[in-house]
Amino acid sequence: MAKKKSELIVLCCENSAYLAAESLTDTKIMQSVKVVMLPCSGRVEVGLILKFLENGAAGVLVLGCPLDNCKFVRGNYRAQKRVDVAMKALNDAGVNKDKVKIDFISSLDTHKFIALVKEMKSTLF
Amino acid sequence: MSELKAGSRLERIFEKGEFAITAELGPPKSADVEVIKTKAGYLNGNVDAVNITDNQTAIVRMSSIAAGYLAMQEGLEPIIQITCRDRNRISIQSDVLGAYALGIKNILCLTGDHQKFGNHPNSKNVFDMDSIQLIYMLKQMRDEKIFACGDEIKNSKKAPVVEPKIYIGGAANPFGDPFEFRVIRLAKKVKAGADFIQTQCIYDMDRFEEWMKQVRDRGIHEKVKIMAGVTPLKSVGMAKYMRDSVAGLSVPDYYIDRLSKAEDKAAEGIKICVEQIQKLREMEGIAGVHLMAIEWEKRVPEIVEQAGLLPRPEVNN
Amino acid sequence: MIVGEQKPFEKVYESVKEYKKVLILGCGTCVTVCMAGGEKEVGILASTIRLANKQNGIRMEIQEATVARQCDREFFDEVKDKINWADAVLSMACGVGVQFCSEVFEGKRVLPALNTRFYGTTEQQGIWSERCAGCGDCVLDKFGGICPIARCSKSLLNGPCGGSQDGKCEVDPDNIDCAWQLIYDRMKLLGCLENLEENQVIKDWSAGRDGGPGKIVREDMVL
Amino acid sequence: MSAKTKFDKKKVTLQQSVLVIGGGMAGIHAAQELKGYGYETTLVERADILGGKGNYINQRADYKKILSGVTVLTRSTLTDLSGHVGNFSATITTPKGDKTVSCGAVVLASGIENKGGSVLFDNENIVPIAELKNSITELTEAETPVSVGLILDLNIEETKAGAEMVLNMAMDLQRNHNAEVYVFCREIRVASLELETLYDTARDASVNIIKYEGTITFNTTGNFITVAARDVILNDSIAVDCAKVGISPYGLNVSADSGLAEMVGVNLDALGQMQDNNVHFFPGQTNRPGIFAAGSCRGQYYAPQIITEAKSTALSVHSLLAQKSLVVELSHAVVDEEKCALCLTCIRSCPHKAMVIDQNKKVAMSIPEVCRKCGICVGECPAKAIELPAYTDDIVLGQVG
Repeated sequence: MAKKKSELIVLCCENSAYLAAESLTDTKIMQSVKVVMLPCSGRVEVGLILKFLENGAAGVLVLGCPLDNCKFVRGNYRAQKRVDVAMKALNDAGVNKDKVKIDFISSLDTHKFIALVKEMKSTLF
Repeated sequence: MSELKAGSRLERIFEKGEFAITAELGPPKSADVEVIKTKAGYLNGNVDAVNITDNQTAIVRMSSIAAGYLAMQEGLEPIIQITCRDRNRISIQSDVLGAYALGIKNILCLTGDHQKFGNHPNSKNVFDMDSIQLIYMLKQMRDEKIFACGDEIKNSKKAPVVEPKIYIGGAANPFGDPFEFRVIRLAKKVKAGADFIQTQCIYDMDRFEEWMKQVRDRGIHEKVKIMAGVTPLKSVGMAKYMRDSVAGLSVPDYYIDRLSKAEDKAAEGIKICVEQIQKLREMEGIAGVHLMAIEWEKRVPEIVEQAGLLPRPEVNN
Repeated sequence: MIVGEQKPFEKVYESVKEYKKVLILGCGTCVTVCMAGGEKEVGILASTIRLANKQNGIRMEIQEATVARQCDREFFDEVKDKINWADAVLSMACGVGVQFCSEVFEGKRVLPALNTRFYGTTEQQGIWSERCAGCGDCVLDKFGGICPIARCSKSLLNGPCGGSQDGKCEVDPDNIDCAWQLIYDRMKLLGCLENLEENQVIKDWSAGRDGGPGKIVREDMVL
Repeated sequence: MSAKTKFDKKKVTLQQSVLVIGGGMAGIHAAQELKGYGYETTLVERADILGGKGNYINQRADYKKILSGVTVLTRSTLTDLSGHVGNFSATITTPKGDKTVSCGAVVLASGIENKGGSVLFDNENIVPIAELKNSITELTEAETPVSVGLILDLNIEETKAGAEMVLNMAMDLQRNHNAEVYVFCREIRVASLELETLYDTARDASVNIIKYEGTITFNTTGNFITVAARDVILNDSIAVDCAKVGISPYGLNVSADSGLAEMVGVNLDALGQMQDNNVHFFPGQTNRPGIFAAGSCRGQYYAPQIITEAKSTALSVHSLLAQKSLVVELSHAVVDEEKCALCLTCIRSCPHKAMVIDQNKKVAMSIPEVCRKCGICVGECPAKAIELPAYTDDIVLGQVG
């Protein structure tokens, strides 16, 4: 089957996770992974997450700044709530809700970034 | 003796200046008449009148009018409870006419527990009126001989007026919030036309006395017969349940202590109840006691006996 | 505003899954404000249905649109092509909008995606609560601006029942304030507690739902 | 990377003046510092005299000199604040009537309100733990109080960090200063191995650890404070006399002036402090650009720290205003007027108060110089009426091929 291989979308806050991702040297881990930059994890919307999945993404991993350390005070808390709603929607649709996940890392946490991506990939692929 | 409003036994007891005692009889959750007969057997001769509850706590039971009629056959005088939860003004007035026609002379007007607490929480409630408006409606029916709409109570233009002569009761909860509003609400019931009042069951005597003082300050006790509610505690569990789970009820810890230390919990519960009755009897403005022995009717005779309220006085009809 | 909330997804899906072309139609007024049926919710519901269709192997085309108000005829003009295209319209408006849409487009299947709950206010972001029961005969002047009909579980007009405890209603102490505690406190603040001693007579309910479906005709405004 | 569009720019002139609210220790030093940087500075104090709760002017007789050149308004309060970063307009109610002050930035140094039940200011022997810690390390053994009570979990359950600090401090006092130490806690958090070891070591060092429940009371008995509570382990009440009592600031049941915070649109955090914006990015700033906080209103109770912090807050103000003007890229959140139902969601949820009501059009709009382009409003808007031009849905979705 010549089907386009679906990808894990990682929605990254540009103040933390995106910087952590930029420091990656091992590119193998990034196979079938697409990093998407957001100004803040608070920009994430339920509809946006679902849209990525509808468009064929294998999963969506949202990475915000550590809780209580959002550049915009509470964007990451808001993102967490929205991810919860997206998970509920997936559940409703009969789709594995673990296709969506949120976690919080700092710009220095490249190792955590790798671990989270690895873990998510192992559940998805 | 002044002219009686309804001429019920309860009214005569009060008019004679006697300390009245009423009890409660919950109709069966079936069409089983025997339940009424058994319960009536415990109460007959030991109390002046018996409240017949109206689907209490919103659980379906035999109609209070039917059960009251049956109790009457057993020699009891019923006080029919009517709540505003299940019936609108049309239905209630119709039932009042019917009840009176069957010989029922006392009605206790209640708002009614919310259906959420009963066995049909999905039902629609009515609350066309509240208990105060219900009292007023009955008073208008009795004294002005008119229905709530203003029409005279007669079958046709030429027919005689036959109004239901009902002795009208109301309830009072001295312990609900806002506390300051409780006496106002009682006053409104009296203004609406209540002849007698039965209170929620009382454990916290100090708080009740505080409320009674407010009642006396307004002179309400001179306008209405106030019956204090008492409920014997069967067990420590029941006492704790009443304390923790019933809105507007506070059971002081010393009663719970007494019960837990007692060997025979039931006997201790009855002893406490008797002490309460004796204390209430001394209180100025209390005209009687309403004994709500919840599913414990068979112990009513000994409570009344120990409280020194037997035999019940004769009042001629 | 009219406050609604979405029906459980499975109920919505059950009602819509037999159709091949579905328009999900949001409403831009009350239900947008109460976050039940605005453009964002339209998108989320559309995506969820598409994902569910994929999962269940159902072929369905879905379009999305939101109009300013579904309770006025003119607003449907801009979406009439989409409505005509659809086998069924899944309306995310309140009950008024759903009915009006099906009235404007007779013969079109219009399905509700929301449960209409009450007339209420945004108590705070994300929390809405009932304030008015639409009884048709406003009594707020008598109760310090707090409605006992809408806010007392038993619509009592003469004071609190025995189920008022610590300012809460026994029907649901976590979520319902005792309206009569509120009224008492407000009247005390306004210095007119004595007004509460007045006996309120039995209410005329005929101006509200009990008088049959309501209708208002303003002769001067009729063109 | 996202598609980088070119945006127009807007220049916002920053007024070279600062308004400081509160004439306590923090306000005085912030004002002094700001004046030193050359800003026209107005200091507003609601009391008759400056000094605040710490009665600071008694300690600093030279405060007039400190504040020379600063306009000081006593018996005055801030009653309205409009405008945005760089251009605020404040209404100050003074005994001589209302006065309007224009300023580029505002420093809140309004102190704390006692919400009741706080014992901090009633007794000089009850102090924040941090203060106790610093003062004790400077003491000789002879000067060390004979008995010390350290109270945790007064109002809220505290963190492991608090427990760790208190246990370390208790051991230090017991071992090195020969004091009798009582640690009161509701639930000592020893959820990590290190902490558990520390707890055992403290016990071995004969630190008294009392697990209490219910309320804890403090009564003055001669030179001592009797600390009493119900001991869970003993299942009985316990009372100990302490010469000094240290309380964690979280136990103080105090809050920043919530009325002021609401008026100026500044968030209070869970502990009632004027919430810092992210301290790494914006030191000393509140959630509102151009509004800063210093002193106890932002949770600093320890005097020497208050002065240092007030100065660094002043430095933050300086680094903003010294730019003279802001060049703002017009990539701020844009509202679709047709779709906006003015549901107020964006206005309530914008962490920086950049969203306001456009009174003419009756829709929401964002203030370019305030908007930090985080996109939280975009995520919240139920009408999908808001876009962040650099991060529209299409741009975000388009980042995936």
